[in-house]
Amino acid sequence: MSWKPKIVAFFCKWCAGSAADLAGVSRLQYPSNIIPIIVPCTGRISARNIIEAFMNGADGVLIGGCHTPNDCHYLAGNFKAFKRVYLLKKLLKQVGIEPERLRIEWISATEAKKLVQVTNEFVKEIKKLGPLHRGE
Amino acid sequence: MSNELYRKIVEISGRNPYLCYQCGTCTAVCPVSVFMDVKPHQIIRYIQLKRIDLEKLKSIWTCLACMACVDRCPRHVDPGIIFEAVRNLVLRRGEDAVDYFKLKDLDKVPTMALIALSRKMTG
Amino acid sequence: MEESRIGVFICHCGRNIAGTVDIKKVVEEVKKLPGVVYVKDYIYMCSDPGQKLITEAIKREKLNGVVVAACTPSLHYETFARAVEAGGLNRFRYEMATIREHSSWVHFHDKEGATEKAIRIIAGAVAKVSQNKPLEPIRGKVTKKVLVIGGGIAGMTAALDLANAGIPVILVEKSPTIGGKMAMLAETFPTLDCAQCILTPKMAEVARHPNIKLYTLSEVIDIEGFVGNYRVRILKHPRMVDPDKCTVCSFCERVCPVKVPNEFDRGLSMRKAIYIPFPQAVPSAYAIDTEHCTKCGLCVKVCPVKAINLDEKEEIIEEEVGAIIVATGYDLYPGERLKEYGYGKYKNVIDSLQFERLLSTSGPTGGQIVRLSDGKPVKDIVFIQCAGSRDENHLPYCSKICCMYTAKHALLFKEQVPDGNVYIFYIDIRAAGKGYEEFIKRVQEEFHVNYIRGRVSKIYEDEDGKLVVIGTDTLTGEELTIKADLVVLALGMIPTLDRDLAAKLKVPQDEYGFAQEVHPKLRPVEVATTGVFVAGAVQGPKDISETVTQASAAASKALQMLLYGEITREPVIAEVDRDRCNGCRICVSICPYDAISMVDGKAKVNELVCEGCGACEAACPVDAIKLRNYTDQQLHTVIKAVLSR
Amino acid sequence: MKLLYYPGCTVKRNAIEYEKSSLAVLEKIGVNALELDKWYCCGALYSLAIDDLMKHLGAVRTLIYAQKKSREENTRDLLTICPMCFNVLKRVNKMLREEPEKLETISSFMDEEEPYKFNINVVHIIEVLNKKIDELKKNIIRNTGDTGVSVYYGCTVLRPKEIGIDNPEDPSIIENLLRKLGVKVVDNPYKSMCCGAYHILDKPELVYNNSKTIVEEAYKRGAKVIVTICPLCLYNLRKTIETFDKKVDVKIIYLTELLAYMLGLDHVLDKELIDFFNTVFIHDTKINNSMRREA
Repeated sequence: MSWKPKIVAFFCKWCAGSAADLAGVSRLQYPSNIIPIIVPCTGRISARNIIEAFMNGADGVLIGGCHTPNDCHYLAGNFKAFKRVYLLKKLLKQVGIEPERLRIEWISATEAKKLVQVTNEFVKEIKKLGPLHRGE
Repeated sequence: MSNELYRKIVEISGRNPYLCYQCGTCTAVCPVSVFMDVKPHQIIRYIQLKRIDLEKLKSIWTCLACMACVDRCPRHVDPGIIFEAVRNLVLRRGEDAVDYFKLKDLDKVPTMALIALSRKMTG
Repeated sequence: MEESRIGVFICHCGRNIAGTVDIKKVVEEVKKLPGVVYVKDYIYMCSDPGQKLITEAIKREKLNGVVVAACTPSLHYETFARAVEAGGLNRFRYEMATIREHSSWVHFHDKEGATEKAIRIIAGAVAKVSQNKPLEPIRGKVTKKVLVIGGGIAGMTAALDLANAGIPVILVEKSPTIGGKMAMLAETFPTLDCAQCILTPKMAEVARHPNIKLYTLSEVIDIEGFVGNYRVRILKHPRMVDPDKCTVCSFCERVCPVKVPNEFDRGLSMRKAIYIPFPQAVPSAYAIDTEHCTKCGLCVKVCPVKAINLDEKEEIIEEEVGAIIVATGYDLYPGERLKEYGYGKYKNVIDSLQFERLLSTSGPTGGQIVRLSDGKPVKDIVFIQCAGSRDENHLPYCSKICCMYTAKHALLFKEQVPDGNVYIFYIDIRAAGKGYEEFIKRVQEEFHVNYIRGRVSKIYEDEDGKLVVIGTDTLTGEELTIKADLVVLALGMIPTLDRDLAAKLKVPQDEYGFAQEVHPKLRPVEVATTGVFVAGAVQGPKDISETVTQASAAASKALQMLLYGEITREPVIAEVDRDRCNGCRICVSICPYDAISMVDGKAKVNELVCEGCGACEAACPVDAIKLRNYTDQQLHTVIKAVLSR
Repeated sequence: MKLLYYPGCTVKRNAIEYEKSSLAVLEKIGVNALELDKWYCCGALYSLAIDDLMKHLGAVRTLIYAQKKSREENTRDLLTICPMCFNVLKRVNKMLREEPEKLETISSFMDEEEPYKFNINVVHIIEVLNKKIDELKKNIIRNTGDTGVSVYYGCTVLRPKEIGIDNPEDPSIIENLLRKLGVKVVDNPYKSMCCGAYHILDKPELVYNNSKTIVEEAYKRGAKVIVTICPLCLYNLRKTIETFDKKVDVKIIYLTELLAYMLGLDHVLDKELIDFFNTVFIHDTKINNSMRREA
């Protein structure tokens, strides 16, 4: 059996989360490896949440939020998430996890196609990187 | 054919002719538009329609790239830059737009004129 | 915490879910999840019998948590929440697992993967609900009073609507009179009503309304509090003339030695340092321009009613209000930035509001259209539309009203100068509105106005003092030179919303500075901060009728909130574990709503202000602040649950 | 004040008087212009095609050479007097800064040169004169009385606006400078309209048409002198006057020639030109003396 990566997707409920709903309504198809966890805002996602995901078996973490600058329902949660991801990527590199395993994207509620495209790309990328070795 | 020309124009200029709403600012500010049979905004229109007949768009050679239209274009279509792309299309086929034997007062005119003209008309 | 007794209800959604997801397998796997005591699948869970399944199971199985695995919560969250409540369970002890939109519909070529994913999604929901706390909606009191900022036609309309409904209104206006830009206009399109004639009765009504408290020469300097309970501080600049005593006898004005350009005439006339902007001003009283007054005291001496006090100081007033309406209006784009048109360089190049003043019978020329350079009559006039609008170098947007007012200008000019020549340079004529197209048609048909589809490249003055307008007619492709006596620029609209004030009100601004509404179609007068509403051109370019419509809408939204008497809010907000909080204030700085304050060295969340984004929890270094039902602990259980197996 | 100086072809061949007067004026006001001992053709016209990087090579090489010099001489400003050179060098410099990946491609065509580190700042003599206005004022010994002087900018120091030294629609930097020096300036609405430039070679009638408007507008408003900062503009305007049926009494000169005259730097001016200046500018010695006293 070929290896299937596990990917956690934190989607904000206003933009990327709605896009995921729309992808469903439009019957767009994408790989089933991505498991969505819906949060109120990408600004809610802490560095620890992301690390927990990697620690618990995720091979990749995707964050989907609202477009900058003005789309965030909570004014600037997307900027906060962006900054955290930016810093966390540096940290991941230091501890030997490829920073490409973490990705943040702005996907508006109408951009179901973008969600699918990003998902496809990301799954491909993670497949290329292979399973995340967690010191077993 | 026209589609291919259109694609090249966009590629060389980096501008989007579809943004043009035909306001005519380029023609109004062009210092040499009176010497053009097809006016700057009309050239952009032909390109927008993908009806690109290089023979018909000859007035691009009258354009001096003075940048007046580029500075004022309200949609950043920047006709002056698109014209350069059209000129390049012709030049890259190896066709020159100047006959050096017909130039006047070559000995008296400042050198910069000859260099500039060569740059525009022979690539 | 009591032991979890979670029931999971799996919907087939006909074949929508069951056609792809192996329901039998899901049921089996879900049964194994920790805390799950009951699993039931059904063909249509949202149907009456389906809902009954949930209600009855809660009672029968003594469930303390429910997961409905079906479609997206935006569709049926409320449906199942009611079923859960009917079973006697708090709705926050229920979650939906979206296995249709997020699994069966998007993976129907991968039945195995879809089934697997559905199980993971349900596992996540089960993990979350097992730690969800039951919550009750938060209720708060409302102060039945509204602050309206801006006394133009938008602010006045909103204030009157509210006042007539019995709500007290504080109306704050920064200039000495209300009336706004509309007071400067001559006639208004498309009906050609005289602006003053329809405006001044409204101004008088505002002035005498018992429910409206008017503060002119005032500005809002500080806003504290939250929806329903705002405390505002208003800075009242000294008027130095007691409006109750002033009889507008004008003695003071006659003796005042200081002359400055009159802003009401947009600099086309001069006024004194003691002045009344226009005769019908409200309040009907003089005011002293403190910036220019030399305090010579001549006016004090001549005032027959002793209304002038040059020692009057500014004053700070505090008011409590429940809602705020922002109606600060617009300004014209600075014409000086359009160097090509010579605005500011040549006297006879003017803007559209200056032309309104020339047309107005109360204006600097008594309604006579003349050349400003020498007072000679105007025979040839050029109007330039989109002066600054629809231009990436200036204002990328359409200012919306210029097409109409330019047509009106042309008509009013032709009425005064029937043998005059009018040229209008335009790009497109936008006349969408009741009676608008007909108006344009009339201007063309009856008044023979020359509409020129094209642009102007430059304008300069020749030796005879005529303006040389050089442009192009795009339809003929020909160059055009017109000698004109007057050129009127239809300058675009820019919002007047001070960044400081916007920040204090937490009104988001779009890239141009206009107030950003929550939704352009469905919630056009609300902004992200609950309890703050916008009206008029501050939200986007608008004509008078639209402004009035929006002002009434804003008033009715405010009224809705105030008349209900209390506000209810979602309880999914942040809360602080005071034992853990070390008072670092990171959450205070990160909160976009200023909902967190420090009380006794520890963070405290204002329940009525918090919108529940959770940014504070993500930032808290000691895990002291939590977003209810989205705590880190919960998220980590969810992460583990969706990744296990 | 020390500057690196890039002359360009025309200044060395057809506009020697422009260079002479410019350098003399700069020297007088304490600006040391160090001519690069190695420079390349700027290309005269900036290529607008985004894929045509080769055409920027000469300009890039010049910038790199200036960068070397800038370390020795401890100045980063590269002075130009020819507006076309200014235009090309400044635009290439800006393009490299904004799109460093293009510099990479261009660099692959060059083996010898050191990498360009965006160290150079391209300036035009007008900007330098404007900065040194007080020095100019101090050194003036002749004024120009009531004689109208009109300015013709041409386009290349103004456009595109991102690199221009003033607003291209209504520039005033040179007029303001002259006004501060007591010159009676005559406005010309066509002061930034293109004269026709290189079309003098292949479409002279176009140049005559545009230049005629420029000259006539200035003349109508009472200008006796039109100052320019471009050898080609100067040539075109002069050539156009020759085609007039009716002689117009207006002379086209370089701005720096006028300044040299006002500063008394007669050794860099032709005798003929000095004679012309002496006749056209009727001096008021009183003002002259008082200005000298002030200085």
